[in-house]
Amino acid sequence: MKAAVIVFPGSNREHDVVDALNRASGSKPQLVWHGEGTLPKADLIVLPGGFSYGDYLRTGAIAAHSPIMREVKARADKGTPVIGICNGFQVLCESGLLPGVLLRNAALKFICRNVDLKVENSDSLFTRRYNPGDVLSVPVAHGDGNYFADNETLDRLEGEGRVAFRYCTAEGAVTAEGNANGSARNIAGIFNARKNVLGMMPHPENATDPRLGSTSGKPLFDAIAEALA
Amino acid sequence: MTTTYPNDLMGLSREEYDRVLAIMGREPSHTELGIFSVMWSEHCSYKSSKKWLKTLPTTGPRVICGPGENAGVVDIGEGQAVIFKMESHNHPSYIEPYQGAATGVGGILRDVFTMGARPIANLNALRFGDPSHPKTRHLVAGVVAGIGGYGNCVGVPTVGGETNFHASYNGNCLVNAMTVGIARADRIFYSAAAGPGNPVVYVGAKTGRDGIHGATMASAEFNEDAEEKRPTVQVGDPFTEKLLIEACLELMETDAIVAIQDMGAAGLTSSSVEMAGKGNLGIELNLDLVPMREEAMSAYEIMLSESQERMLMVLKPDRQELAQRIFDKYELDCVTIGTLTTTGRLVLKRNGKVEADMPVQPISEQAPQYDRPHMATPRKPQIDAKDVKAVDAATALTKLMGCPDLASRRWIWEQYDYLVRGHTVQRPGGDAAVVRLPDSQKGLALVVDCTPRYCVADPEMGGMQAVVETWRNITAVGGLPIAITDNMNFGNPERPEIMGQFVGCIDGMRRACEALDYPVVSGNVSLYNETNGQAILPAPVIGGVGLIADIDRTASIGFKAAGEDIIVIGETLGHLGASLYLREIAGSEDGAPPAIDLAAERHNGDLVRRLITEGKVTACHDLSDGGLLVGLAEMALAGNLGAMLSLPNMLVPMHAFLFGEDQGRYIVTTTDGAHLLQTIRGEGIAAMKVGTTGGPALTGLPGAPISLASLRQAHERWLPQFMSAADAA
Amino acid sequence: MKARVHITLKSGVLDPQGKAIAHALGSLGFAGVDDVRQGKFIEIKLTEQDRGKAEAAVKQMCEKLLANTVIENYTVELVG
Amino acid sequence: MKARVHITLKSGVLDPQGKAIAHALGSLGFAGVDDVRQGKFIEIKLTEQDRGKAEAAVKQMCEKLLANTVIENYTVELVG
Ligand SMILES: Nc1ncnc2c1ncn2[C@@H]1O[C@H](COP(=O)(O)OP(=O)(O)O)[C@@H](O)[C@H]1O
Ligand SMILES: [Mg+2]
Repeated sequence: MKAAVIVFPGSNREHDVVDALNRASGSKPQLVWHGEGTLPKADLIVLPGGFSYGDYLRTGAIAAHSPIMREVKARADKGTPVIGICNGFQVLCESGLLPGVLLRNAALKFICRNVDLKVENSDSLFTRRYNPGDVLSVPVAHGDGNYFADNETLDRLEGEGRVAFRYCTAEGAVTAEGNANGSARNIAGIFNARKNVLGMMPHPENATDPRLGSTSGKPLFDAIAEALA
Repeated sequence: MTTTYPNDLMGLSREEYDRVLAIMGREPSHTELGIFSVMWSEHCSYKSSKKWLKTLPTTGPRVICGPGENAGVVDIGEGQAVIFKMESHNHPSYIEPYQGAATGVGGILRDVFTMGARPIANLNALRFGDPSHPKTRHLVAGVVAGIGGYGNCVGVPTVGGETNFHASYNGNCLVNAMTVGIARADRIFYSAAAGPGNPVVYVGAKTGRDGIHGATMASAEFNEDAEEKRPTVQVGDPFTEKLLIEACLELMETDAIVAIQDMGAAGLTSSSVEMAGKGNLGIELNLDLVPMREEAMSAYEIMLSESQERMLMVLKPDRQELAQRIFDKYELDCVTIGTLTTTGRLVLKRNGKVEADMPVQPISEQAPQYDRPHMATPRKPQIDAKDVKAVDAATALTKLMGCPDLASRRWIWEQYDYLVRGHTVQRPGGDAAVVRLPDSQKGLALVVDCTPRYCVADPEMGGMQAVVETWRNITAVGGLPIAITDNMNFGNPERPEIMGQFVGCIDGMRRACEALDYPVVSGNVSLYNETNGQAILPAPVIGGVGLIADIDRTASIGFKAAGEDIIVIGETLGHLGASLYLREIAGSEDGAPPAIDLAAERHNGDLVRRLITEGKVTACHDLSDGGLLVGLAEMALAGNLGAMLSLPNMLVPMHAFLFGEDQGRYIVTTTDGAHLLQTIRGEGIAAMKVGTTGGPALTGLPGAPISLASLRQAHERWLPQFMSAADAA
Repeated sequence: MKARVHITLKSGVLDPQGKAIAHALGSLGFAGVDDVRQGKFIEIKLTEQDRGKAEAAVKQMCEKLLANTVIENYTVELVG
Repeated sequence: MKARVHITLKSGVLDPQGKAIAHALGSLGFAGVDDVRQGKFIEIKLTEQDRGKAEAAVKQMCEKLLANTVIENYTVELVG
C-alpha cells in the first residue's frame, strides 16, 4: 500500500498517523509537503491533524485553498480514498469535499479526552472491520469540532448512510450527554456520497496501542491496509 | 570630578551606573545604557542569586551539559540525550494571562530546540491567589487557555503540571513552564560563537516594539500603579513557532550551524552579547537589516524588543544559501545581519550611524554580583497531634478531596493536548507523566513539584522536600530519577528575610540532590514576586526527569483488581504540622513541616522502584499532600475500585495517622501481601498492610462507608464549578 | 485605499461564542441583553487606488477565502 | 436597540491572524494587499431604549468582558 500524508504548515499529527498506518500495513506512508509541486501516486491520501496555518481565520480554511488541495480533489473524484482526521476533516469541509463546517466547541474550550463513538455505517472501505452499533473509545483533541450543517444537508447525510460515527455515552446512547462538543445530531465523522472520502474529528491513530489507552482505532487502519494491500 | 547621572537610569543603581562609566570610559549612549540595563537586570544577570546557585550540584556521570547554556543536557544511553529546562512568566501572565502564559511556553520551547532537541513534552507549574479573590478566576482561565493555545498548536503534548491556590499569590501569580526534548547526544548545539568573519544570521518572526524592557520588568516589584506600567504586551504566534522548530531542526541535520541562541528575554541584546561573549569575540550588526514589522524603530528599540519566535545563529559562510532555502520552505525570514569580529566589541549601526560600540566581555563578566544580607527563617514549633481538632474520617476526607489544592485538575488538563505525537503512556492525573521514546522500549518519567507551605515554614526542609517529592513521583511510576531543572520563585531579595528563604531553599535542595545523585542541570530565577510589600510563599519549583528502561515495566496509581493487599511502605508517625489537614480542617497554617530523612528516602525509593520493575506490585502511589487516606482515595478513584481498610494498631491519634504528611512513604498493591511484607521488612524498611481492594466504597473506618461516588463528586466538582462563571471570559 | 470587511454568521447558524458572551454578560449582572452575535472584522490595506476595482477585488477575497459562504455573510466597505 | 461593537488590536500589537490572512491572499494571487488586521465584530440586542444608558452599558461590557483592554481597543455604535 502506498499512502501519502499531506503536511501543511502547522500540521502536527502526521507522524501519529504514519505510525498507525505503518503498524497496520507494514509499509511506511510518504510525507508530502504541501508546497511540493505534485502529489505522488498514492492508494490513500491522508490529511492529518494539527493546526494548519495556525487555524487562523477559520480552521482548515487557508489549507483548503492551498494548490495541493486541487490535486487532492481531482484524485478523490477519481475514487482515490481520502481520510481527513481532525484538522484534516476541517480542511475537507472548507474545501467542499465534504459538506458542513466545524464550529467552535459548544463549551468554547479545547477538549482532549477519550470519547465514546458509535459506529453508524460499516459499509465502507474505512469502517468495514466494525459492526454498526459498536461503541469505540477514541480520543479527541480539538477546539473546533462542533459539526454544523443545515437540516436539509443533515437529512441527506443520514438518508444516504453517510454518517460514519456519532458521539455517544459509554452505553452507546446518542444523547446530548454523550455529545462531546455540541455537534449537530452528535455527528463525529461523515463520508462523501461515494464513501471514498472520510472526515472525522476523533483520532483513531491515537487509539492503536494498548499501552496508550485504547485499541479502538486499530480496525480502521487494519481495514484500510487490507483493502489497499 | 562629580558624575552627573541621567534622569532615567533604566533600573540601574548609581553604583551600577558608575561601573558602566568605568567600563565605557565615557558616558554611554541611550542604546548602550539600555543594553547594560537589561543585561544587568536581575533576570539576565542573576546578580542576587548567582552566589547561591553555584552551590548546587550540577555534575554527574550522565550530565553532558549543566547550567550555563540554554538548557541542561543529560545522557540517556544509546546515543540519545534528554534536554530540558523550566522558565517563569509570572509578571507577564499577571498582566495579560493568555498571552503571558502562551509566550512563556513559546520561550521555553525555544530554549530547548535551540540546542538541537525535538521537544517531546511540556509541563507547567501554576500558582494562583485565593479562589475568592476577584482576579483569580480570570487568571486561571486565561493562563490555562494560553498554555493550551500555544502548546496544542505547536504540537507538543502538555503531559503534566501542578496547580496551587494561596492568598499570597493574589497579586502575583506564578506561571512556570517546562519543556523536555530529545536529541542525538553527538548533535548538541551550543551558543558560543566561533570563527571571526562568520555571518550572524537572524531567523524567524519580524521585530516589533513588543515587550521592550520586559527583562527589567521581570525584575521589579508590582505596586498600585502596575496597571500604568504596562509595556506593550508580547503576543505569541504558535504557528510561526511550529515552523521555526521544523526549520531549525531541519537545518540542524546539516553542518551549517556554528552556534545558535534563541532570542528570549532582552531579545537581540542578550543573544548577541552572550554568543559573542562565550566565544570571546566581537560582533558587528547592521540593524537596518533586521526584519521589522513596525516603522522607524530606533536602535534602542530593536535591541531591546522582546518580539517572540526569533533566533540568532552563526553559520558557516558557505552555508548561508542552504539555510536560506530551508527557511524559504517554511516562509520564514532568514537574514544575515552582521559578522563576528576579532575586536571583542559589540558594534551596532543604524541608518549609517554607530549607535553602540562597547566591549562585550565586561557586560557579562563585570556584571554586578551581590551577596545580599539574609536572615534565617525562625523555626516553627512542632505541632502535637493531640492538640489538633479531630474530625471523623469521612468528613475530613471528603472536605480534603474537594479542597482547592487537592481537587481534580481535569478541568485544566483536558484543555491541553496531552496525546499528540502518540507516545503518552501515562496521562495527567498520576504521579508522573510517562512518555515513550520514539522507536524504543524506553521512556521518560516527567514531573514538576513544590510545596510552598513547607517552604515558608522551613525553607531548608521545603527546598529539600520539593526535590525529594519529584524523585519520589518518578520512582512511583518505576522511573530512575536522573536530573532536575528548577524555577526559584521568591519575593524581594533586598529584604533579608526573603533572601534567607532563598538561601535556605537552595541549601535544602543541595542536600537532597547530593543524597539522591540527582543533579541540577538548568533552571531559572524569578525574584521580586511581591505586591505592595506582600511577598509570595516561596516556591522553588522542581522539574524532575526520570529514565524508564522498559515502558512495559511501570506502575500507575489506580487499584487494578479486587482482593489485592494494600501495603504502606515507610514510617507513619502522624506529622500534622504545616499539613493540609491542619489548614483545611483545623484552620491553621502553623507548625514545622515534616522532617526528611534523606537516607531513608533513597532506601525506600530504590526498593519501590525495584519492586515495580520486577513486577511485584500492581499499583503504586507516593504519599504527600493529605497523607495516607487521601492517597488511598486517589488510588481508589483512579481504579474505580474501593477498599476494605483494616488499620493496624496505631500509636498516634487516628486523624494524625490518616492525614499526617510523613515523608518517604508509598502505597502499593499486590496479589501476595505476606510475601511482599517479608521482602520489604527484610530490607529493614517499615511496612504495614492497611487493607484489601474491592467494593464501591472505602470501608473499615469508624462510621459509615465512604462511597467512591461521593468522593468522586467532591473531587471532580470543585474546579469546574469554580470556573463555570468564567467560561465565557 | 482601505477596505473594512464585516463577516457575520447567517441567521439560523449556531453561534456558540455569541451565546456564551450573552450568558457571561448575564452572570456579570448586565440585564436586558437579548441576543449577542459574534462576527469578524477585517481591515485590508490595498495598493489599488480605483474604488471600483478595489471593491471587486475584496469581494472576490471574501468569496474565495475570507468568508465561508455556507454559513457566513459578508459586507465590504471602502474608506480613504 | 442594537449595539455594534468593533474590537481591534492596538497598533503595534502583533496580529498573527492578520499576517497569515495577508499571506494566504498573496498565494491565492491577490496582488497589492499591503496589510491585514483582524478584529472582532459583536452585535448586541438590548432591551434598553435610552441611547445614553445603552451606550454606557455597552462600554462597560467592553471594559469588563468583551475587549481585552491591555491589547485591544473598542468602539461602540448604536443603531435602531
Ligand atoms: N535556579 C537555577 N538553578 C540552576 N541553574 C540556573 C538557575 N537559574 C538559571 N540557571 C541557569 O542559568 C542560565 C541562564 O538562565 P536564563 O537566563 O533563564 O536562560 P535563557 O536566557 O536561555 O532563558 C541557564 O543555563 C539556566 O539553566
Ligand atoms: Mg535561551
